[in-house]
Amino acid sequence: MNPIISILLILFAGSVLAFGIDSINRKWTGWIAFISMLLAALNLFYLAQTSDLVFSLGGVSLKWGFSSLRLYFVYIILILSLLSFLYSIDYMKGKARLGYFYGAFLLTVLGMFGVVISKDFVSFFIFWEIMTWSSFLLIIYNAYYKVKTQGLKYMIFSAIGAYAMLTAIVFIYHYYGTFDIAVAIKGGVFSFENHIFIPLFFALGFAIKAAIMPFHIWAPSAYADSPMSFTAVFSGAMSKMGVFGLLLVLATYYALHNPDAYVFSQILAWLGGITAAMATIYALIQTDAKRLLAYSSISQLGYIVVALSTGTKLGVMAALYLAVLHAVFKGALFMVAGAVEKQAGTTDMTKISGLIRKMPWTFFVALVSVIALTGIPPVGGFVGKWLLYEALITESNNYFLVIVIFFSSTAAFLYAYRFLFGLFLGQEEKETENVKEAPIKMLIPMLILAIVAIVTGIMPGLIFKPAAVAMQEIGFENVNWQMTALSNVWGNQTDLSIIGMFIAAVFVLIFTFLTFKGKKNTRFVGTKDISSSGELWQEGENWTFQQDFYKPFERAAAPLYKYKMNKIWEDLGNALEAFFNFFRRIYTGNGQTYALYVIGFLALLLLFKDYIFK
Amino acid sequence: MVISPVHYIVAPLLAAFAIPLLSKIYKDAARVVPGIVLFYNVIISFVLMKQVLKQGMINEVIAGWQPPWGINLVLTPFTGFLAAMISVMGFIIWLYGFRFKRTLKGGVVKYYEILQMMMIAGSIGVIITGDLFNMFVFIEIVGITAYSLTAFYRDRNGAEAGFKYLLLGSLASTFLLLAILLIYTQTGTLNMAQIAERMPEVSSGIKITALVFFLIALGIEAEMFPLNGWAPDAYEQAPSPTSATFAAVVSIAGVYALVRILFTLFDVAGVHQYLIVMGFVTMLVAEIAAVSQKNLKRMLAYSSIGQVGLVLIAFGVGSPLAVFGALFLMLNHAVIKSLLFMTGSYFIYNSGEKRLEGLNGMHKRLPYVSALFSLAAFAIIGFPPFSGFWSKFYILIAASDQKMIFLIIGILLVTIIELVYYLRSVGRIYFAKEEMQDIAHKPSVNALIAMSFLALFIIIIGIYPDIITGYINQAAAALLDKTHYVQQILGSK
Amino acid sequence: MALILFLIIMALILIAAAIFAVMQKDLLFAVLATGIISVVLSVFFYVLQAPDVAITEAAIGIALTTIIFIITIRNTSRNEDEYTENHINKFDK
Amino acid sequence: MNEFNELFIKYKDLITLAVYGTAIMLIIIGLYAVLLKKHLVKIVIGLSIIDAGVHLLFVAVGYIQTGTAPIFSPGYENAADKMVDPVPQALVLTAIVIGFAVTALALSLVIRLYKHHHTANIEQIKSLKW
Amino acid sequence: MKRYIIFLFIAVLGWTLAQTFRAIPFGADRRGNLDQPDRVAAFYLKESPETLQTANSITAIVVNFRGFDTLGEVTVLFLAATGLASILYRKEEDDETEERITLISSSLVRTGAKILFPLILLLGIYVFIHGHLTPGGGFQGGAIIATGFLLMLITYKRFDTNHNLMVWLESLAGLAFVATGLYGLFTYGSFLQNTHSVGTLNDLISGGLIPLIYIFIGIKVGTELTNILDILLKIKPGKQS
Repeated sequence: MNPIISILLILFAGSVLAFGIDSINRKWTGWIAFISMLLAALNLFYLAQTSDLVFSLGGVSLKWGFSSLRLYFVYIILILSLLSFLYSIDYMKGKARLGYFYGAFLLTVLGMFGVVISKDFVSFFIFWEIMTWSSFLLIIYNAYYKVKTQGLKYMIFSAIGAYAMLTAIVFIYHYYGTFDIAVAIKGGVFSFENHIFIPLFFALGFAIKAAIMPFHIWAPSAYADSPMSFTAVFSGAMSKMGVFGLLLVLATYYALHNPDAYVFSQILAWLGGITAAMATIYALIQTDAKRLLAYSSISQLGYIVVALSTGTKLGVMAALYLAVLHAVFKGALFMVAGAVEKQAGTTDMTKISGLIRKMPWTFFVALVSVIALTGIPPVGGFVGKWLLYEALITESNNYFLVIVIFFSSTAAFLYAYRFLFGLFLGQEEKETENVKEAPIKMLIPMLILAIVAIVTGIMPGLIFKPAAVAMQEIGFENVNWQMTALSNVWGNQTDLSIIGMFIAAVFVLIFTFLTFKGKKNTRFVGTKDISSSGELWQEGENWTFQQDFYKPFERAAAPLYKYKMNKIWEDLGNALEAFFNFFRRIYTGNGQTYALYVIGFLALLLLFKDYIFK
Repeated sequence: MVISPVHYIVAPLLAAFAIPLLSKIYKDAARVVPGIVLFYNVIISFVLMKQVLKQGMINEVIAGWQPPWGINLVLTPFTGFLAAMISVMGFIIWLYGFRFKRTLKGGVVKYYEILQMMMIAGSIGVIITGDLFNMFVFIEIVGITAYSLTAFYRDRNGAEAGFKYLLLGSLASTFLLLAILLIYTQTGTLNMAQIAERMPEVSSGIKITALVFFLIALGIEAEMFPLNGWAPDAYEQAPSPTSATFAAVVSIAGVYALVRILFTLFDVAGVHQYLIVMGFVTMLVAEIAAVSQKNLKRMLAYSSIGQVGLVLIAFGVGSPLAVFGALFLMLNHAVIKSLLFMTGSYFIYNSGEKRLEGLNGMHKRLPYVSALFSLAAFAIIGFPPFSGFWSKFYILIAASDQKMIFLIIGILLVTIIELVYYLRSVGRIYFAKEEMQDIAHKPSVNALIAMSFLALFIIIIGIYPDIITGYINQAAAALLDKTHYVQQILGSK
Repeated sequence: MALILFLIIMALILIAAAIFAVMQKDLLFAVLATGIISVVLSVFFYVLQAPDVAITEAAIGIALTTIIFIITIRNTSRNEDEYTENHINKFDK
Repeated sequence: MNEFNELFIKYKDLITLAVYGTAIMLIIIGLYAVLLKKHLVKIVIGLSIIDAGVHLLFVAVGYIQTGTAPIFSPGYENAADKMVDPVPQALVLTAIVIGFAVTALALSLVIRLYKHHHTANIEQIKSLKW
Repeated sequence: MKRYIIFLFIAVLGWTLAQTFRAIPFGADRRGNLDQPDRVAAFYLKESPETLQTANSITAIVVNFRGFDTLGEVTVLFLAATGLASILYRKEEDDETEERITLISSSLVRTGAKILFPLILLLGIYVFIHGHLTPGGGFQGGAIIATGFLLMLITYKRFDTNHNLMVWLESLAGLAFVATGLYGLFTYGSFLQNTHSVGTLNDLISGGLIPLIYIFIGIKVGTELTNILDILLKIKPGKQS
C-alpha cells in the first residue's frame, strides 16, 4: 500500500480506536495511540520512493505525494510526534478524557502530515482545517473556564487565516484553472504583478499559524494552557506548518528573484524581527515557566521568519535549520516543563526551585535545550544562529534588523537563565521535598531530543544535507555544505568538532569539580530557614530570588508592556459583541412589528421596483 | 403506471384520513402508520429518482387533462432530488420522534402525527407540483400544519410563536394570491411551464409588480431577512422533531418555491443581484442575532436562517456551479441542522433547561449525543472533512468565477461569526461545570439509529462527496434548463 | 342605471362597513360589521355573475366566520381598549 | 341587456372604480387594522377583510361585460361566449375555504394567548424576542 | 410617527395596486379564443359541457380540471380541524366537562331550530347533490349543513353531534374522495380521472364522477366545519390551563 494512504489510515484508525477504547480500558488508550503513531512513523522508511497519488474527489483533482522539501517537514512532524506520544503515556496518566485527548492528538498529526503531503490546494486546505480544529479540541482540553476566550481566540484567528487562504485558493482556480500547487507556482500565482491579494492572503494565513506579531495573541495561552505533551508538537511542528507555507508562497520569489517582492519581504522580515524582539521582552516578565516558553516559542518563530524573508540561499538554509532545531529544543523544553508540572504540581517559577537534585536528568535536558536556544556552541542552536547572523549581515543590507535580532537573542539569555534558575537552581524549598525524577517513559524522549541537539551541533551536516536537497526543489542550485564545519563568506572555516570537543572538555572538568566539591558534607538550608540568624520567617515575607526576578529590567521596560496587542483585540471583540447585541433587537418580539417589516419591505420594493428589476 | 409522483401526496392523505379511524381500532396506529407511509415515500422516491434520471422528466397529469389545462406533477432531476431528500428526512425525523411522542398523552399523538406527516407531504407537494395555484394550496397546507405544530405545546410561548407565524403566513398567502391573480390575467393560465413560455409577452409593469408580490410572499416562506420574524420563534417553540422538520423540509420547500418562480417563471434582470444582496443580509443579520443567544434552539433557528441566506446567495450567483453548490448546501443544511435539533433536543430533555447553560458538561451524561452534536456543529461551520465544507467550497468557487471577491470575503467573515457560537456551545458541552444531576434520559434506540444515520451521512459525504455530486449536478442542470422544462411539459400534449 | 347605482351604493356600504369594523371599539359590533361585509360581498359576487362564490361567501362568511369570531370575543375581551382581563388572578387558584 | 351594455360603456370608469376601488380599499383598510390595531381579534378581523378584498379582486377580474354565470343550465347550453371567466371563481372558492380555515386557527390561537397572557394586546405579548 | 410611516407604506401599496389594475381593464374578455382554446378559461368553458357534460363549469373546474386543488383544500380544512383540536381541545389532557356555550334561548327559538334543522340539512344536501347543475356544491352544501348543526349546537345544551359518527363520516368521505381519485389512476392512468360515461348535460346523473365526488366533499366539509364549531363551542370562557 502506498505509505501515504497507510499513514493516514493508521492515524485515523488509531484516533477512532483510542477514542473508543477509552471507555473500555483507560490504561490502553495511551499505548494504542503510541503504537499507531509508531506504525505510522515506521512508514518513513518507505517514503522516499513513493510516487504521487492522483485522484479525483468531488470534481476536484487531488494530488498527494512527497518531494524533498515535504519529506524534510514530514520527518520533523512524525519523529517529534512519536517522541511526544511516548512522553504522553506517563504524562497524561490519571487525567480525564484520555480518549478525547489521544483521538484529537492523532487527528492533529494526521492533519499536519496531510498539509505537508498535499500537492494541491484543496487537500492542502482540507488538511489545514483538520489540523486546526483538532488542535482546537486539544487547546481547550485543559482550559475549563477559558474556553470562551482562549480556545476561541485561537480558532477565530486560525479561521481568519484559513479563510483568507480559501479565498485565495478559489481565486487561483478562477485565474489559473488549477488547484495543483506546483503548476500554479510555475504559472506565477504568487508573483505580485497579477493579483497581489493572492500571495498576501496566503501569507496572512501562514503568518497567523506561525504566530507573527500582530496575529500572535492566540499563541501564548494556547501554548501554555494545552497539555505539555501536545504543546511540544504544537510549538515544535505545527507552527512549522506556517513556515512551510511561507516557503511555498515565497518560492516564486526565490526562484524568480522578483524585485517587486522586495517590499513584501521587507515587511515580513520586519514583522518577524519585531516578533522576535517583543516576544523576548514579554517572555522576561513571565512567572510561569510554560508561558515563558510560549513567548520564547513565538520569538524563535520570529527568527525563522526573518531568515526566510531574506530570501537568500543562506537565509533559507538558516530557516530550515532553525526549523528543525526549534522543534528539537522547544519540544524538549516543553517536555521539561511538563515533567516539572507532573512531578512538582506546578510550573510557577515563584513557587518551586532547586529541582536540580530531585530531577537531574530533566535538568540535563533543560540545560542542553537552553544552550541550544541561546545559541551557544557546541549545541545545534549555535549553528542556526550563526547562519542567521551571517545571512542577515552579508546579504540583507538591513542593519537595523540585525540589531533587533542581536538584541533579542541577547535578551533570550535572560529568560533562558530565568527558566533554568527558576525551576532547577536556587534554594530547595520544603514544598518540593517529595518531588521525584520523572518516569522513564517521559525521560527517554527528552533525552533523545537533547542528544539530537548536541549531535547537530557537532555535525550540522546531518541537517544541511536534506535541507540542501529541499532547497533545490524551491529553486536554489549548488547549495554548499560541510558535515562538521561552518564557512563564512570570507572563506574562513570553523571546524565545529574542535569547538565541540573543547567545550565538552570544559564541561567535563566543571562537572568533576562540582562532583568532588559536592562530596563535602554540606547542609542545605532553605530560604525560609533563617533561624540561624536569630529570626523567624513570617508569612508573606519574601526571601527568595524567584520573585521579582528581573524587577529592575521590568521597570525599565515598563512602557513597552503597556501596549498590549491582546487588549486591542479584546476590545474589538467586545465592541463587536455589544454591537451584535444591540443589532439583534430588530427582532422585537412583537408580531405586528414583523408584519410592519413585511409591508415596509414590500413598499420599498414597490417604490424602487423599476430600478431593481428590469 | 404503478408508481407515479401522485403517490407522494395520496399515500399521506389516505393515511391522514384513515388515522382517526384506525386509532379507534389499534391504539398505536397513529404512531406507526405515518412511519409506514413515510417509508413508502422514501421507496417511491428512489424508484422515481431512478426513472427520472433515465427519462429526464416525469410529467404526471391529474384528472387526465394534459398541461396546461390540468394540474400536473413534474418530477425533474431537480424536483425529484428535493422530493427524495425531503422524503428521507421526513422518515428519519419520524424515526427519531417515534418514542418521543410516547411522552404525549393518548389521543394527542394522533393530532401530532397527522400534522407532522401532512407537513412533509405538503412540502413535497410544493416541490413536485407544476401548477401555480396548486403550489399555493400546498403552501397553505404546510402553513396550517406548521402553525398548529408551533403551538402544539400549549404553553404561552407556543401560542405566541404560532400566532406570529400565522400573521406573517397570512400576509404571505395574500400577496401570493395577488401575484397569482396578476399572472393569471396576463397569461390566462396557471401552468408554470406555459406561464414561463408566455412571460415575455407580459407588459413589464405588471410583471414586475407580480414579481415583487411573489418575492414578498415566498420570501416569508423562505425566511428572507426583513420577512423572517416568525422563524426564530417558531423554531424555538415547536416540538424538536418539528423544529428539525422546519429546517430540513419546510425551509427547503420555501426556498424551492422562490427559486422555481424566479428562475423558471420570470425573465427579469436584477433578480440575481437581489438574491445575492438579500441572501447576504439575511445571513449576516441571522448570524449576528445568533451569536449572543441564550437559548439553544433559538440559536439553532437563527443559524438555520443564516444557512438559508447562504443558499439564496448561491442561487443568486446563478451559474451552474453555484446552483450545484446551493443544492448541495440545501442537502447539507437539511441533514446537519436536523441532527443539531435532534441532539439539542436531548440536551434540553436531560437538563430541563432551554438556555445554553443546559449544555454544561453534557458530555458526561450523553457522551454519544454530545459527540454527534459536536460533529454536526463542525460540519455546519464547514470544517473539512465533513459534508458542510464541500457545499461552501463549491459556492465560493462559483462566486470566484463571477469575481465576487467581496462576497466571498463577506461569506467567510460571517462564517467566523458562526464558528464563534457553535464552538462556544461545543466548549460548553465538554468543558463547562455541570450541575450535578444523576437522572439521565438516555436516547432511545430509534433516535440513536436516526441520528447515527445522519452523522454517518455527514462523514461519508464529507470524505467522498462523489456519491452524491452526480445527482446534484443533474438536478442543478434541470433547474437551469428552462426551455427544456417548458418544452417537455407543453410538448407532451 | 339602477343597477349601477346599486353597485356603487353597495361599494360604499362595503367600505363603510370595513372602516366601521376597524374603528369600532366594541368588538362585537366590529364582528357584526365583518358579517355585513360578507353579506354585501356575496351580493357583489352575485352581481358579478359568480353565484357559486356568492353562496360560499354567504354560507361561510356570514354564518361561520361570524360565529367563531363571536366565540372568540366571548373568550377574550369585548372592548378593544380593554385588552386585559380585569381579574387576572381570578382563576389562578 | 342592451340598455345595460350602453350604461356599462358609458359609466365604465365609475364601475371600474366601484369594483376595483372597493377591493383595493378593503385590502388597505385590512392592512391598516393588521398593522395598527393592538387587539388580537382586530388583527384577525383585519386579515379577513384583506381576504375579502382579494376575493373581490379575483371575481372582478374574471368578470366580462354583460356576461352570464358560467353555468350551462337549460337554455344556456351554447352560451359559452357570453359566460364570465370561471377560473378565478373556482380559485376563489378554494381561497375562501382556506381563508376560513386560517381564520379559525388564528382565533383559536387568540383564545390560547388570552388564556395565558390575560391580555389580547399584541404589544404585551412578546416574551419571545431577540 | 410610526402611524404616518405605516400610512405611507399602505399608500404605496394601494397606489401600486391601483396602477397595476388600471392596466387590467374591468369587464374585458380575457378568456381567449373559445373555439381553439389558448387560455384555460376558454378551454374549460369549451370542455365542461362537451366532454364532461357538466352544466356548472365551476363545478367541473373545482372537481375535475383542478380537482387536485380541491383535494388539497379539503385537506386544509381537515388539518385546520386537527390543528384546532390540538391547540384548543384535548379531551385527554383537560379533564374539562364537555359543556358547550349555549345562548339563553326561549322555547320558541328552540322549537324553531328543531324545525329548521332538518330543512337546513336538506337544503345543504340538495345544494351539494345539484352541485354540477346549479350554483353551489360540496363546499356550499357542507357549509350550510354546518350552519344547521351550529343552530342546534347553540340552542340545545344537550344536543350532541355524535362524535363517533362524525369521525367515521369525515374519514370515510375523505377516504372515498381519495379512493375515487385512485380509481381514476388505476383505471385510466390518471389520478381523479373522470369516467368516460358522463351522461348528458343537465341530467341529475351527469358529469360522471363529479357529483359523486362533490357529495363526498360535501359530507367531508360539513363534518369538518361542524367539528371546528364543536371544538370552538366547547371551550369554557376564561379557563386556565
